[in-house]
Amino acid sequence: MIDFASTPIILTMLLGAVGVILPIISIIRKERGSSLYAGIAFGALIAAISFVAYQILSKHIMPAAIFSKNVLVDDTFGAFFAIAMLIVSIMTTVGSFNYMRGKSNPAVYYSLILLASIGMVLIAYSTDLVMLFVAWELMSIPTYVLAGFMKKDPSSNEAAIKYFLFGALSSGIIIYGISIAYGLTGSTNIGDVISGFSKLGPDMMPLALLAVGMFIAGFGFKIGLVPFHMWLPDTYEGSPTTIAALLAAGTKKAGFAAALRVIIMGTIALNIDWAFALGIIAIITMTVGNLAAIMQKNLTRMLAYSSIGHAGYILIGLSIAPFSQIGIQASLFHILNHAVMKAAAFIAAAGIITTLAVSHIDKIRCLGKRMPITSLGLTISLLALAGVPPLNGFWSKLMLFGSAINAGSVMPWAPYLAVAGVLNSALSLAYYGWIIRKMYFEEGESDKRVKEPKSIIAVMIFSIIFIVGIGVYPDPIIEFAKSAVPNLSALSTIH
Amino acid sequence: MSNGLIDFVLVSVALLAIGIYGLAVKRNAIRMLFAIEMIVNSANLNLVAFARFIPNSQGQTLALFSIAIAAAEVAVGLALIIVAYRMYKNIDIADFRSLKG
Amino acid sequence: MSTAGGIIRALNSGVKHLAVKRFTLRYPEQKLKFVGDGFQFDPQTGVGIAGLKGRHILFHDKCTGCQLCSVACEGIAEAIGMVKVKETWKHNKKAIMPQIDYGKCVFCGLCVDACPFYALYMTNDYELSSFTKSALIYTPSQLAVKPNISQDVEIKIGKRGATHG
Amino acid sequence: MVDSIFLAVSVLTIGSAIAALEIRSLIYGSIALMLTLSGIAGFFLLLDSPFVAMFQLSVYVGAIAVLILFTVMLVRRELIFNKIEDPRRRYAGIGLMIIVMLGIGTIIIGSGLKTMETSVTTVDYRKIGEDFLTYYSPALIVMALILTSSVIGALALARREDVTNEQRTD
Amino acid sequence: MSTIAPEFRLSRFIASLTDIIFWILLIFSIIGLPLVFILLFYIKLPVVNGQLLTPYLAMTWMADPSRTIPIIKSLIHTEFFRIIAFPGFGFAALLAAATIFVERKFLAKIQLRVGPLYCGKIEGILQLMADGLKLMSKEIIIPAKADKPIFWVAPLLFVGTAAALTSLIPVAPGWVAANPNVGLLTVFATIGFFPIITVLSSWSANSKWTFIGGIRALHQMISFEIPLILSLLGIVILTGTLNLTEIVESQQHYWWIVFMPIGAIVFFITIIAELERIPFDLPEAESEIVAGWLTEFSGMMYGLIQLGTYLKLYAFAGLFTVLFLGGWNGPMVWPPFPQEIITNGITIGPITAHIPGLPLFDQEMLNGTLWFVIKTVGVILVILLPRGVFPRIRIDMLLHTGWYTLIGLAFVNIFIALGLLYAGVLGHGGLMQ
Amino acid sequence: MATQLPPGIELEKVDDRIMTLNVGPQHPGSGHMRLIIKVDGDYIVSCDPDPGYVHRGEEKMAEYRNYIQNIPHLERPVIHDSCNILYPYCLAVEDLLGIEVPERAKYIRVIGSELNRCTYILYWLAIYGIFLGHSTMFMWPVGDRELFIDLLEAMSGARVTHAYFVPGGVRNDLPANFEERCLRQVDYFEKRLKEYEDIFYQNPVLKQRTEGTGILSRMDAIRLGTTGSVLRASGVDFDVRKKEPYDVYDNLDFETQVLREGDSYARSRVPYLEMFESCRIIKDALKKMPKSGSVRTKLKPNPKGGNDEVYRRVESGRGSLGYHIISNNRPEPYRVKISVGSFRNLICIPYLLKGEKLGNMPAVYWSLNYWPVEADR
Repeated sequence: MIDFASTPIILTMLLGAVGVILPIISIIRKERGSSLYAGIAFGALIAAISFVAYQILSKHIMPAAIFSKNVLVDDTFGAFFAIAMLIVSIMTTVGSFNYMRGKSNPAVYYSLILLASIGMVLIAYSTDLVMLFVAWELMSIPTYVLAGFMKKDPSSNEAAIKYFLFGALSSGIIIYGISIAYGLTGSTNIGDVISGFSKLGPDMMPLALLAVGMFIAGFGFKIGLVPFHMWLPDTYEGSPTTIAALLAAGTKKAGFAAALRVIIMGTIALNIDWAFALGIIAIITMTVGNLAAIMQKNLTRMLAYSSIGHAGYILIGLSIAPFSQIGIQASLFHILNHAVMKAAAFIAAAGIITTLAVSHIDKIRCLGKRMPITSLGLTISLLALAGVPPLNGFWSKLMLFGSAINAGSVMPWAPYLAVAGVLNSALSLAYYGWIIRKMYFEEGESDKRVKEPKSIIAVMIFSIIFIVGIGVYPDPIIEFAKSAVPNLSALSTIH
Repeated sequence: MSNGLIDFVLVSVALLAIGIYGLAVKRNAIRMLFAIEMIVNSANLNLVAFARFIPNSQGQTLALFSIAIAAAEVAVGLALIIVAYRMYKNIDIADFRSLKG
Repeated sequence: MSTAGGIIRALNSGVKHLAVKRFTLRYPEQKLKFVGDGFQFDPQTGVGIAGLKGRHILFHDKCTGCQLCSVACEGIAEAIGMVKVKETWKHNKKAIMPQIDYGKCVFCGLCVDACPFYALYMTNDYELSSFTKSALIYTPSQLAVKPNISQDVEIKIGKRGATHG
Repeated sequence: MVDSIFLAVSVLTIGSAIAALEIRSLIYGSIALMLTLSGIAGFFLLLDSPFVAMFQLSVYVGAIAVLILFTVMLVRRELIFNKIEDPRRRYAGIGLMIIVMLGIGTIIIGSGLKTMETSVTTVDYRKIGEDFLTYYSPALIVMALILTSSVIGALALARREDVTNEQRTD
Repeated sequence: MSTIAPEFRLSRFIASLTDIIFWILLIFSIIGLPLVFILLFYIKLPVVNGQLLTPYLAMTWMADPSRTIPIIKSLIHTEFFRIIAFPGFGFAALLAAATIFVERKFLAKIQLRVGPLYCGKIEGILQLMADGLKLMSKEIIIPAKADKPIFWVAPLLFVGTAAALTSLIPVAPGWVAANPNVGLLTVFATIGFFPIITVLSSWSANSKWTFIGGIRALHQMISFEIPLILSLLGIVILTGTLNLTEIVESQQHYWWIVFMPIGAIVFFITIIAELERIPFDLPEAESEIVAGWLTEFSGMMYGLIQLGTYLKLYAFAGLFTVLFLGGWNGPMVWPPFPQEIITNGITIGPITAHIPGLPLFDQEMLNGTLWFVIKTVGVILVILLPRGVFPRIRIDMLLHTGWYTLIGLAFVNIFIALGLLYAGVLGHGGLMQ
Repeated sequence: MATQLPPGIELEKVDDRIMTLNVGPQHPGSGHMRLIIKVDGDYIVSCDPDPGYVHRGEEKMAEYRNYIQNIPHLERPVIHDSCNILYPYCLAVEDLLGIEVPERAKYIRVIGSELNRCTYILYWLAIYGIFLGHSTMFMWPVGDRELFIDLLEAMSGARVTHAYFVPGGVRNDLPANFEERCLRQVDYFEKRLKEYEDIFYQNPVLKQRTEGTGILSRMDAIRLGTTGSVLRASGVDFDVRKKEPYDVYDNLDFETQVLREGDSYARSRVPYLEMFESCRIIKDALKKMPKSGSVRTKLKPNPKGGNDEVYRRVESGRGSLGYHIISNNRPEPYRVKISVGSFRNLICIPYLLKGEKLGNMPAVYWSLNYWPVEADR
């Protein structure tokens, strides 16, 4: 039996209760305005994140564990992701204050954000395939609805249908993989599955590989790895822009959490040379994402391709994981950084779209004068995404590429990952800089200042402080990421 | 019982393949939903077959979860399809052309 | 709670009626009793005598062939035609008498009102169905027959409801 | 006896699965999908898991099939005939299907699954309930949240806001 | 003379009869008799007890109870008999037929009418047969643009599903056509088929009235399935089993209606709604939508639907009896079979017939069946009563009832059951072991 | 190629949500008319009544028949309220021809009219019951109607088409011991009527179903020109028997039943309450009636009207019913115009049904006390 006082259960109870109560309030009070629901959701998320922070600071939780006898484990790995996901959810919620004004069903919107964030948090905490799958679905199903939430907008609906079809396919593939893993080992607990995998005879090995391949494919859909990425730009462009922030910064990172829990451990147990394949995928993913991003004229679409590219960067850390502890640490750090950066960028885009109703890059000329704070936030986050030195993106990229070069002693091809990453970063600076140039250095039709939404300003200020602050003083986060890395060398001694 | 485990697993693989075929070929949103249902069902069949032959109850439990989740997924998917139909008067996703890419 | 009370009251009312006598008239076995021998008319006072407006009866010894009934019917149903009869009467020189088509007759009884000689009355006979339309045309000789009918059931009102019996 | 039943059920399942995708009328396609799902339930019965079989029937046939039929009937009658798809994509799809079938099939046939022993003991459905309430209890809570989110999400999506029910004039 | 009713002449009738008899005799003697002889020549007649089994001997055996009763007894205990005749279809159809007659007379009594009167001399007891004959002889009309395969199959599927539902009802100890371990879940799964059949048949007829009726039926069945399932969860919690026979056995001392009257009321209202009976007969509301989803059915297809409806009525009433009223449990009122007949045989005048294999049914089974039938008929009568008392309700009232009132009450019932369990009133050490 | 439409004609915009239902003429819930109903889901978007299926030209036919021969014809439109539809005709013709009606005949006419009002309302109530799916409420009124039909048959000799009222009185005197029989049956009927309360009018299911549906406000009822029970259910105290008393109604003791809600329930309850008043009138009239005397003024054969026109109206089962007769020195009337309550209540149907649920259609439609045959004449 699980301890009902553990962090994930308390988070589930808190956010779930608020998420269920919100629509009921809307039925009873018949209130059309959205601020009440946004306030409640914001309060719940703040309570949740402060609870997690309290647990971490008071050192009540155990260090990163690989598996437990329960479906959930209360460890630092989960807490790290919980912090990241909850930050993204809070940014989305605050960013939606303005976006949702006057739209229908605000209570359902915020309730679904809360439920989806429970799913994202629980994925990181789960140590059982059933729990992982169920949490995966709790993350997916609300986001299907959220992506299609603008019912009058054809593009939102199209985005949602594509997202739904690929998401449902990915969950189908995942459950097929789970079924094979269960069939081979007779258990659904990840620890039992791994130890069962390591005891398999050679005749069962192809099946185990099939299962791991299905996991990679299934999670890869959500992460946006290259052969499975075709739905992603459409969905990010079409869905409400705040929701695109949630998808890009939240669900994608939850996919990485699931991948870290399942794929890496599973493949280590199988003791196969899978790292090269992941490295290839990483290079292709980042190259495709960045090359496609250059050609985009639409701000959100460009950010979507950029997030594909960043999936490639994060994958570098995963591909060198078994030989370098620092690789996973760097991946975790970049996951947190990228979550904040991308969420900030998308919410800035949402602010631009709601106030000026433009998303084409040519239309945002002279934005620096019209919306100074939003464009400052967008600039900072874009520079951080590109990895410009004093910002947080620089440190995490540095750690990623550095670990790749470090791993060159074991894997001779690993430094090429770093080379590809640096080249791609340079490439990305081109289109990020293009946007910055449009905003600040080109003459537009008007340079009259427009009133910026307060909620967007709040998010921007928070993200500027976060990005610059971590860029200046990254040590505590790096320490935290270090403590969240599971001890993989202990794992490889199973067999 | 005279059927081996492998028979059931082979049927499940056939269903999986048919589902993938449907997803690859069909562009009608409801048909694609059918194909996804087939994939999920093939996984369920696998789970129950393994649970019968291992034997323990976890496979059946997971199958129950999977069935219920599929119901939730279908509800959301059909709602999206109905909204799409109201907008486009069509449910062929090849005809959804508001996003270029 | 008033809803539940109302539902119980309604159910109680339904169940209570299981004990009430059935009102249905079992028609072919039972036949309703009527007032008098049928509708008649007194041309002297100009007032009719109450009774059922059923099939007519024609008194051949009183009919003069004056066609007043036929004229009265002309604007209403055109059911009455005057036909030759073989028998000869002193007061009926033309030897014509009414023949009534019950496929057309509406049983208003205005022909009875029109007859000044007490020759045409109505009777309690109302079972006139036939397989053919031609069988519904009653010749003067058929109209002269006094119907033989037994009608004996009345509405009886008792403690447990009204019945026919 | 069991073999013939197995054969019949698998022919029904796979045949109706193909029919569900290929038959022209979408209504008949849904009926064929229903048959596929019922065939899966039949497999579950063959596997001595009546609880899952009945659950499959009540959820898939009692709820999902009704939803699908309802949706198919809501979209207009002329549209239930789908367009003939591009033959090239069709051949590619058939090729993909054959690759998947042969690839996974050879892996499975080559693996040790065929030596897996048949055990006479079956799992009682009470064990499933025990599992639900002990080991998987957090998953059950999350499951409840999933169903809630799908219900409120589907309602928010499918409800029409342009038609109000208060059309009265006075 | 008129052509509609030709005159009857006895002489012509007798002439035609003799004509037919002559031809039958001629054909039989020319073709039939040689065939019989050829067959008898080639077939090897079996030898039983040292005697050649000639047709004559076989016929004498058929009249000998000491030989036929064991055969009948072995037949009774086959699966075939159970499914077709006793606890299965035949029994259910018989009770359903009786229900139709009772309903008509009962309703007529409330409405101060007479009801069926002429057919079958005694209060119109054969009216149902006459109606069935009429339906069978009527033409089946299929709308021109109907979807014919579905339109044809839907009534058959409806009857089949209803019959499947009846086969799950345990009638007496050990007497049930199908006894799955997860019986209650099977009941839910079977009920789930009705909405699909309804909506498919309504769609296939290609008529607006049937479609509106079918959609209404769909709404009604789907929204009442949830309280139906929830109202029975209390029993499942308290008994810890899904098997219907075990649920009946758990009620030897107390019926569940004593502890869970709210659940019983909710279940009762939901079965009225699932059966589409007044006041929940919106799918067939004749003043609004002609006859709802039955509009286009005619002839024997309509008859099949009616048969299915009444089988469903029996099945739900039986379910209510099994779940809440203790099923076959009741004091022993059936007289025991006299022992002398088994040992000494029956003495009729000078002849004493020794009949092995008696009695055909044991006393418990007959007593159980008696109590089951009495309770079920009582439930059916209570189901029929609202038809005479209430008007039809509206769709929004129906959905409000289903989603708010009944689901809320069902949850109250579940909490009552849990409370009884944790308070120790029931379960281990409580009133029932 | 789309065909060119003539100018001014537009095709209706196709919306697949809107479904057009033809309720009638071959529909169990329509009567002899058609309601073209457009529904959006279960809500009625528009309702277009299409009467005229049973138009017989009674008004034109009346111009070719003399004043007596018109009697069996003019009662045809409402055969189950045939005394009341003849009543204003007789009053008008009496005015035209200058005929005095004997006192006893006036009382007999009032009794006949009230008995017939009860049969009409019972018939209407029976159909209202079966429209709402309450089959007992169909059987009981139809059975109890038999009491009045028997009384009317004893009076006039016919069960439905009485042809009993004539200009100058009634056609025949009451039969012997009619008073006693009538009192007995009316008393029993009043007892039966009280039974209707429990099973129908106080039934919570019926109340929920009809209360608040199809509300016709007081001003709307007056503005739309409704009459009869529809008007009285909306809170307007108007009854021809009280406001313009004819024959002996001013001598009799009765009240007008008025309800204020104006919904279907009130509209269905006003006729029910009026049946009690009818019973009261019958009993009072039987008491006050002269025990003997002439019942019919003898007319000349083929009477001719002067150059005159007359309008008289009475309160029928469906509201005020008036005859406007013009004569020009001939045995036949020059023009007969019948103003009926049904046709005046018909205008409410599109007004009340718009936005209503389809399930309320029968409840609202039949509560309007509309008889298609009378409206078509």
